[in-house]
Amino acid sequence: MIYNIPYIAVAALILLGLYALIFKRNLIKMVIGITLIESGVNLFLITLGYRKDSIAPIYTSSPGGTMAFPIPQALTLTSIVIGVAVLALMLSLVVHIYRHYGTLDVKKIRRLKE
Amino acid sequence: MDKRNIASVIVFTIVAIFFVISSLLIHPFGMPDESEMDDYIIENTQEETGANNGVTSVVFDYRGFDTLGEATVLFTAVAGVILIFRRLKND
Amino acid sequence: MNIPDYLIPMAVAIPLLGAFLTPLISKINDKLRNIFVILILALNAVIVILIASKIFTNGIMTYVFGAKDITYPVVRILFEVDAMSIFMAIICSILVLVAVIYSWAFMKDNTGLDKYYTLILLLTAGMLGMVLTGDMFNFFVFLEITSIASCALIAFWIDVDKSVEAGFKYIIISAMGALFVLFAVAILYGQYNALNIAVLSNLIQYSYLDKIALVLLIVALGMKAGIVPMHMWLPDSYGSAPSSITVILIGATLASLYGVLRVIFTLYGNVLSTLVRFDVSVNIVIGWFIVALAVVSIIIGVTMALIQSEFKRLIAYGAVAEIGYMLLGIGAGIVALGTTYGKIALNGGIFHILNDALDVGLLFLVAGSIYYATRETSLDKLCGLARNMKYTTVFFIIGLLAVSGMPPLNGFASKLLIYESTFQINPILAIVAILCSILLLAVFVKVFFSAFMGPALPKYKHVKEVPKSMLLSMGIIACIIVFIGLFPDLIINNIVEPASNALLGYSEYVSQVVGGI
Amino acid sequence: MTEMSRIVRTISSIAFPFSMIFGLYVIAHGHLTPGGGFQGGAIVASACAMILVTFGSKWTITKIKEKKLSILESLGAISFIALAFLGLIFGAVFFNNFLVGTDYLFGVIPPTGSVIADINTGGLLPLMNFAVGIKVIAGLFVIVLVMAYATSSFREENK
Repeated sequence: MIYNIPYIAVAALILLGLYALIFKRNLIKMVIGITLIESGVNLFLITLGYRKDSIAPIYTSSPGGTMAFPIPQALTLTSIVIGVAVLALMLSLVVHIYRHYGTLDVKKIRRLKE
Repeated sequence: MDKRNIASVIVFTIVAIFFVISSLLIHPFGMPDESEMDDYIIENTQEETGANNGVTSVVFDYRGFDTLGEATVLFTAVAGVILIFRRLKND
Repeated sequence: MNIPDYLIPMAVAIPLLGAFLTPLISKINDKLRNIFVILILALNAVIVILIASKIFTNGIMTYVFGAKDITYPVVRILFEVDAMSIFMAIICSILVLVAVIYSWAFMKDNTGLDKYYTLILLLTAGMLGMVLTGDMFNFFVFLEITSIASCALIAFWIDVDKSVEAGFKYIIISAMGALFVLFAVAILYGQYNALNIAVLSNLIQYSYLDKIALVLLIVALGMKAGIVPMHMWLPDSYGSAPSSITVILIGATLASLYGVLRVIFTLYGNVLSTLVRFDVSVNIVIGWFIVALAVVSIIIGVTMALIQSEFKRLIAYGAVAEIGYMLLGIGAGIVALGTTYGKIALNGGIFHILNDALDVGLLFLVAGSIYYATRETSLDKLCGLARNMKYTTVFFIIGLLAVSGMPPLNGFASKLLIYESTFQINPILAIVAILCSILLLAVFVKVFFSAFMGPALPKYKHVKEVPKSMLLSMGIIACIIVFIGLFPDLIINNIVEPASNALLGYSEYVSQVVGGI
Repeated sequence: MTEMSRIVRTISSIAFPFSMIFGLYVIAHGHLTPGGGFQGGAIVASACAMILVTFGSKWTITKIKEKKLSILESLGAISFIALAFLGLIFGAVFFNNFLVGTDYLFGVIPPTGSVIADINTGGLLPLMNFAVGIKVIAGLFVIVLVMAYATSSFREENK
């Protein structure tokens, strides 16, 4: 059980993010929720690739020994950059929503009703 | 408004259960069951790609197309941000 | 004709290269840029059709990035293209080409057009990458490209508060969906240490984790495909985006639907056809689940369309109902897996993907033309437009007859297949489907009489017919609709049948990579 | 954004070249040590963002226009995809690392096992690192610059 602490951290991060996304009324907090979920998923990916007592998969002056998985690290790198891109777009839309409505409260800006 | 809240609570609970169960059921930390694909890369990165850094060899060689996609995502975001903050009237 | 293998990555690389070049070319001249974009997309359509001609005769093609052959274990990214993928690729490239031709006149007065065209090319690359790839993580990357590009394009009219809000809603939904997909990919990777769809499909055990991954993938991709109850974003984004973008968004939505199909039929194909749990085989459970979603989508789509007063939102709810029809056919095909009428249902569902894209696309283009001519979106204020806009009226009639499944147009051909096969499974399903189809016809006929017929209002006296490029693009789609309506068997036998065989023949898909199971 | 106090400006202009050099080092040694085009690009872009924060977006946008950065980004992306196309031309496969084992440019294959870093290894990878590095520097900086400039001009409109 003690070995699974990183996974518990993953679950906690994702749940916090989902909580912020679903129950918070402020748009910025919703954006923070998305980024929290994203960090949770990234942590999950990188955790999957760890082997006990392993070193980074780099041969330059390496001390030798088992190496951690390189693929999850590459995938996490990709996922982080994608997260930055999504975050930039979300924040620029939030700026525009604030310009139009003068508020960030999600209940006050629902103009797209039937 | 109450109905909406109840629905959100239900959705939250179901999704939460999914994530918690999957983080409990996956292999213990530091002891992956399968390692065929990653061992192949660790063994062959120097011969096949000439790079000492295994992660770079994955990023730019073995999964180079992903990196093209990733660069494209950044390009898309830049285009999107510039489009959103553009001037609306021609000078 | 000899068709080289390297055309497959070109289908994605050419739009990408075009997208990277567009900012430089628009420095020179705006007209040159428009021609350049149209040429790139036309070239891309030609490439897709060349690949298709080879695949419909020879079967699955694979392409390995960075090495000549597949090495084991499969570390490199593969493109694995079967008839279903190339079927979707054809739909996407037709829609994008039409939308770009339409944009020439439609978007002429706007600023920021260089980024607009760049994003269209990126969106094309994203959609084609989604449908052609054979790697789960690569699928996720292209899913993100598609959603980011379409989000920025939905919010194109940034001074309109509705479109900003729709764009924000869309990006939240798609970011969450993409993260679910990534989590599912991570679960599969952690268990089997593989990312390739064929390899994973060969290894999958249907453990608890696999079930969670399946549910996450279906929920996330279904959310992006606009299936009820996750359809909330769809009318907003379809209604608020420029019409040319809405047409491309249909392609993006269908690419997500393709993801659902690929996950069910190929990734879990092994499980679907063989596994029996608690005396009920898995395909019955998944199949009825999809049929239930489909019926709900049809009913909600049609009833919500009845009460809309805005033209594009009305068509968007019609699109939700049409997605329901596709799912009805596909779900019935999964329930009756292995029987002849199950095959017919699957054919009907897949054929309806093509027909829906064309019909709904045509209707959105008509709505855009009306907006272009009158600057009005509310149906209550439009009246008597048929006098001044003859061609547009004709196109609208074609679109409304096709979308509500009237003979002799293409919607009828696919809906007939769905009706007759679902009747075999449960007559109630067929009756609901037919009734909703009639209601959809009623909705659109009401629109037709209120907007196009009636007295000529003085404020629409000076309304002119839309420019030629817009008529041309609507004409292209209308011609394809009429052609498919006249010769449905030709399309079914040559394109739809191979696609449904490809979906069902998961063992072939797997053996292309794994080498015999 | 308005500019910050003189102390902050002086310190950041001293720190700027060092962070720039460090970022370029991370890009150049991407195939040998931890790092690569994305990471190094992010470091250089943060150095630029530091200048943006301390000197204000008004001043920065007079020094470098967002259109130029956008073109720089396109050039980085084009060179990256062009390297992929070179693989198709010389190695017959898209994304083929055809330089490995040719002894030209970066083509030397290092001995297996733990080795001292050799810069001329890796084939196409260092070149791709540079292409992606340029792209990421320009891309991240242009996002920050455009957002900062646009929000500060909105604020002025509201006043």
